[in-house]
Amino acid sequence: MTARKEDKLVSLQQAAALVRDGDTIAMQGMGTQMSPLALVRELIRAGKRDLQVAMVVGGIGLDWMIAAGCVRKVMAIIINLDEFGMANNFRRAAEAQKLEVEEYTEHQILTRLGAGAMGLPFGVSRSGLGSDVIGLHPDTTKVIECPFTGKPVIACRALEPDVAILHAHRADRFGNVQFFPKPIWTDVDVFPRAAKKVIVTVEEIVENEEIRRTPIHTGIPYFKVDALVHAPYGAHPCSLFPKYNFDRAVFQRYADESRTPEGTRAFLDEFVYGLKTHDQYLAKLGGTAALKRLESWD
Amino acid sequence: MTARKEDKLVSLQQAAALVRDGDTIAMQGMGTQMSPLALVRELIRAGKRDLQVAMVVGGIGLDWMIAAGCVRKVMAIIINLDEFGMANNFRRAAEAQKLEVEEYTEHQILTRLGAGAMGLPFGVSRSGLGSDVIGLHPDTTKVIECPFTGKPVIACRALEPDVAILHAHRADRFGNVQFFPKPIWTDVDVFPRAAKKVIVTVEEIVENEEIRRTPIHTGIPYFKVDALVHAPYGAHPCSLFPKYNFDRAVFQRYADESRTPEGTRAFLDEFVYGLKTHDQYLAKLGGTAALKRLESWD
Amino acid sequence: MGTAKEYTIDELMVVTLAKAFTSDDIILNGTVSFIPVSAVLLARATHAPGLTWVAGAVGVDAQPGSVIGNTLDPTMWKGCVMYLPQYEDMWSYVHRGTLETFCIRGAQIDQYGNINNSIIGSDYHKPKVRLPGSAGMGDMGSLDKRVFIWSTTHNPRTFVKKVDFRACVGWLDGGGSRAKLGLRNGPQLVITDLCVMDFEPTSKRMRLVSVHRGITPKQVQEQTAFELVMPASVPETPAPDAEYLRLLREVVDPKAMRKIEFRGSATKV
Amino acid sequence: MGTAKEYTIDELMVVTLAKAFTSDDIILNGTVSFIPVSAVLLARATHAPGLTWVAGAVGVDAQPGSVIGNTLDPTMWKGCVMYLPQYEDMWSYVHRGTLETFCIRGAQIDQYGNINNSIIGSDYHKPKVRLPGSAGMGDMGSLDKRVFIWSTTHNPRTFVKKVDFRACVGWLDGGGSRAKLGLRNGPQLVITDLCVMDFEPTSKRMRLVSVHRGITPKQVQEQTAFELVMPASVPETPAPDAEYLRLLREVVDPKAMRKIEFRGSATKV
Repeated sequence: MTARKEDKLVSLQQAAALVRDGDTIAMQGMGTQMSPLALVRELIRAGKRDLQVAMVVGGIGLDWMIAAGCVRKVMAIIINLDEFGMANNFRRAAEAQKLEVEEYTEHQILTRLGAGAMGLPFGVSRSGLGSDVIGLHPDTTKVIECPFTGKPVIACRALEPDVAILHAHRADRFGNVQFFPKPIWTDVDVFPRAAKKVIVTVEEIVENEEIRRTPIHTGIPYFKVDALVHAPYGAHPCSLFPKYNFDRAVFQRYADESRTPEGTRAFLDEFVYGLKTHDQYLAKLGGTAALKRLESWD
Repeated sequence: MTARKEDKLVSLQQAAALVRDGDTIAMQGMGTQMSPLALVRELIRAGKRDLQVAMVVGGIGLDWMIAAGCVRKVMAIIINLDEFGMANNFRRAAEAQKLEVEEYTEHQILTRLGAGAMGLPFGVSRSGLGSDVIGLHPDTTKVIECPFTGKPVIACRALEPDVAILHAHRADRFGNVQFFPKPIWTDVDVFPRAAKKVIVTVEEIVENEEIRRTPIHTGIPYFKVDALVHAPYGAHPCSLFPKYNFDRAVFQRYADESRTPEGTRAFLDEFVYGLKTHDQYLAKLGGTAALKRLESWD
Repeated sequence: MGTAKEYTIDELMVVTLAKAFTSDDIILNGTVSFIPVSAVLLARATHAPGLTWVAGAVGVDAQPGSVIGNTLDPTMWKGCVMYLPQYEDMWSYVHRGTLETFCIRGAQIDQYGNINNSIIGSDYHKPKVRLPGSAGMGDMGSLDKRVFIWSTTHNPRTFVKKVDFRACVGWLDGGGSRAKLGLRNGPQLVITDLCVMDFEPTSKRMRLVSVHRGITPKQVQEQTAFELVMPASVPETPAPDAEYLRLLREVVDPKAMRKIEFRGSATKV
Repeated sequence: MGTAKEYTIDELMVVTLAKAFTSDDIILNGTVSFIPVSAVLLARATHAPGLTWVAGAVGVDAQPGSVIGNTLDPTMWKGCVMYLPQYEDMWSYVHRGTLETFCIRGAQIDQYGNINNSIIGSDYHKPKVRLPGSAGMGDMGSLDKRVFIWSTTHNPRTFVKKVDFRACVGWLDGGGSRAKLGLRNGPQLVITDLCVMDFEPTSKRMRLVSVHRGITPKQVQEQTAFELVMPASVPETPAPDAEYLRLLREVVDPKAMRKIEFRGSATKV
């Protein structure tokens, strides 16, 4: 989809409505960093089903979505809570065979998305040669020979997600999205280019003039953004470097409570289902003033 | 080559000595922009021979090198002087069959260099399908079928140049190279990653601490840089946005004089052979104070 | 809005091209493209304020005010919202079809809109004339672009029956040959110093649409080495609106950089 | 420099790994890698000042002072000279072999240094235990890295004869099988809570190098499900130098974040 230069600012609810049951979603995130979790909570409340989620590193948001029954398939390289341990709902769902797990090496899934971004039917990688990851999904990764040297490489089939969802530092209303620093992580770099629709939540909405004063920080141009949501601390409990760190207390609590399905349910009731809006979520955490405690990085 | 964290600052002469006759050089440059022309002048004075030059857009520096007899083969998508017209020495050499011209589409040559940078034997593109560019060099570009969809794509064989030569805004002595703004052009982005050796000339040498204060601007890490040269106005007569514009007068003079081999020779005698060092070159132009006139962009 | 009585061919070409652009277009430009860039700035200042222009394929939605230096020049990025990194971002948006509109000129253009700017002669490796090279047109022809062709040298040497080297893929051999290769879009319009042409929808042969003031269809055919599809009646190219002309002359290209394009043209501007 | 009398296994592991690094190494680290990151900082503070570390695969030559948060965390990029863009820059330096050293742990490690962190069970699609996934190890195993393996759970469940799923390619089936596939380098050293091991050069089977204080070769073999190559005499792992220990405790990892790695370990630290 190509988006015109017009006001893209919508509510979290309106943005979530762009995601349809069965969609393939490319979702930004690392273990504890930069993930559009305000939007994830809204997708859960909206009761999305049968989503196919492509990530590099799946974390707390994906584990919530799996627990809430939103997800049919995950494509990722690892799913865990980083130093807080296992993603227990992912583990349980996979072991119960209620979740399809399409495991890739990092460069394989990036090559799939990169080919999608480039409008090419496939891309090539050497990553994973000789491993059992090759052969897991022959319809998307296949060993072929270089037509010049005969060397084996892995053809990775293009992946064009229906929607990319991201959280960023700031944007103007047209959807010129800025990052500080500018795209380092692959998800911020490749996901929006690969996806058909792009939804971005941001900490701050700024004037177009401010963007034109600082084009060096713009990572996604407005013509690639379909919907924009103002969601301060929208990555919480994940971090948004350099603005705020991840919330160790919430992570630890989820790591503990998610050991059982019941504990997970109680957590989701309290932090997701029990709150109708992102404002209520922030209020529950003591408001943005209280969240300033997360600004320390030591 | 992997370079250690040590002082890389050398003279123009020492840097030129890293380029050997017969080498494949990836050379930064556009019609009128950002090209390591101080180094090019030194390579000409040093009498390099049989070079194979890979560029995206070849311009004035390449035309000098061809006129001086340094070049056996060019790989590029276009070679001209932008609004100043033809690159006459390129034209004459090609018409006299004294120069091998390996013409690519832009995405093909980038895919060749990108595969080289990635350590992959080839990459794929769709650019040029149906054109006569396909078939010009079957040993480096070949139509193959996507193993998943059967769609035709162009396999582009990896190109790993022996040396990349670039001009940049500033660096510390270890070779952490910064650009303002950070790499936009493909040559600055891909060439140093694809090449075995990297030589960078810069406007300014700064302290390592200054680089650590501003990592957002660093485009090439020290471990990829083999030699660094301090050469203010080192891109002249090309521009180095945003520091200085191209020198319209010198471009026009070269465009006029290069209409004949004799005119070219006179130009090279005056601007290249007749000056032993970059300092002499700057002095000839009236010194850096006089060159401040190029700081206007209107 | 009245139409102008006095105008030059360069002005007519810019205004005619500008009118072909809409607010839905996303246009990037290459080197020595003064006519397209002037047309983009003019369209944006008039009927197509939402048009997206990526200046020199880098400066997204740039606002340089007027045509300042050369068209690939960083000066033209002024006021942009983003510096588009070329290797990944620009090329993905080009490959993927997001950046869909591109303007091309060349040394040879054939009846199906295939273009050559590489060599003149029968053997690529022994060229009679070595031209600068295909540059971006070699990409854009195969990458599903809506291509607008302009030429300031409408004569039989430029408008040839068959290009000596097919650097830029137009409608290939006409008919369904382009679609058969899986390529979308293709050449839309040809604006020259003599006339405006498009492509007959079935055969994809070049077709005369209108002739510039003082030029006859017969003259156009004489200056074209292949047979044009010739409608029963060919109107005169509409004269530029007075306000478009004023904006072009006073705001968009006050230095008349566009006239650089007429080097080597028989048409004096 | 004297050696320390009092030290814990986590300290011994960090110092031993640090001593394996040199100023020529370019090391990038992944998630939950407190022992390797401590070892990198320690090596750089002592015998290998020129060592290049790319913190969390982003922060080139970062200088965070000490292990602050988790090892993929932006806090660790502090004082770096460059934020390495992942998609193109990091992966090209990894694919190309410029970033050549990587440290890996996993749920299962076999006698040839192949590693599994994906599933336990005989059918990938019906796992008995679903593990987090292969993450970077799936790449690094095939991309010519010098791999250093660490484990804080040296027992027969971790050190298995054959991994249930070969996520990370080590020496494959031993002998020349890795080289035959065209892969350079491979696993170098295995540092566990019981011992240090390397790989016998011809067979590529895991070989005992030294045992930690109080551990016997027999105990190591009992905790290993495959037969180790056992030299005639196996020395004790050298005790850490006092200065290394001091730097580790006071400067590099004063919060002892490295102990997080011992969750689930039989070795108490």
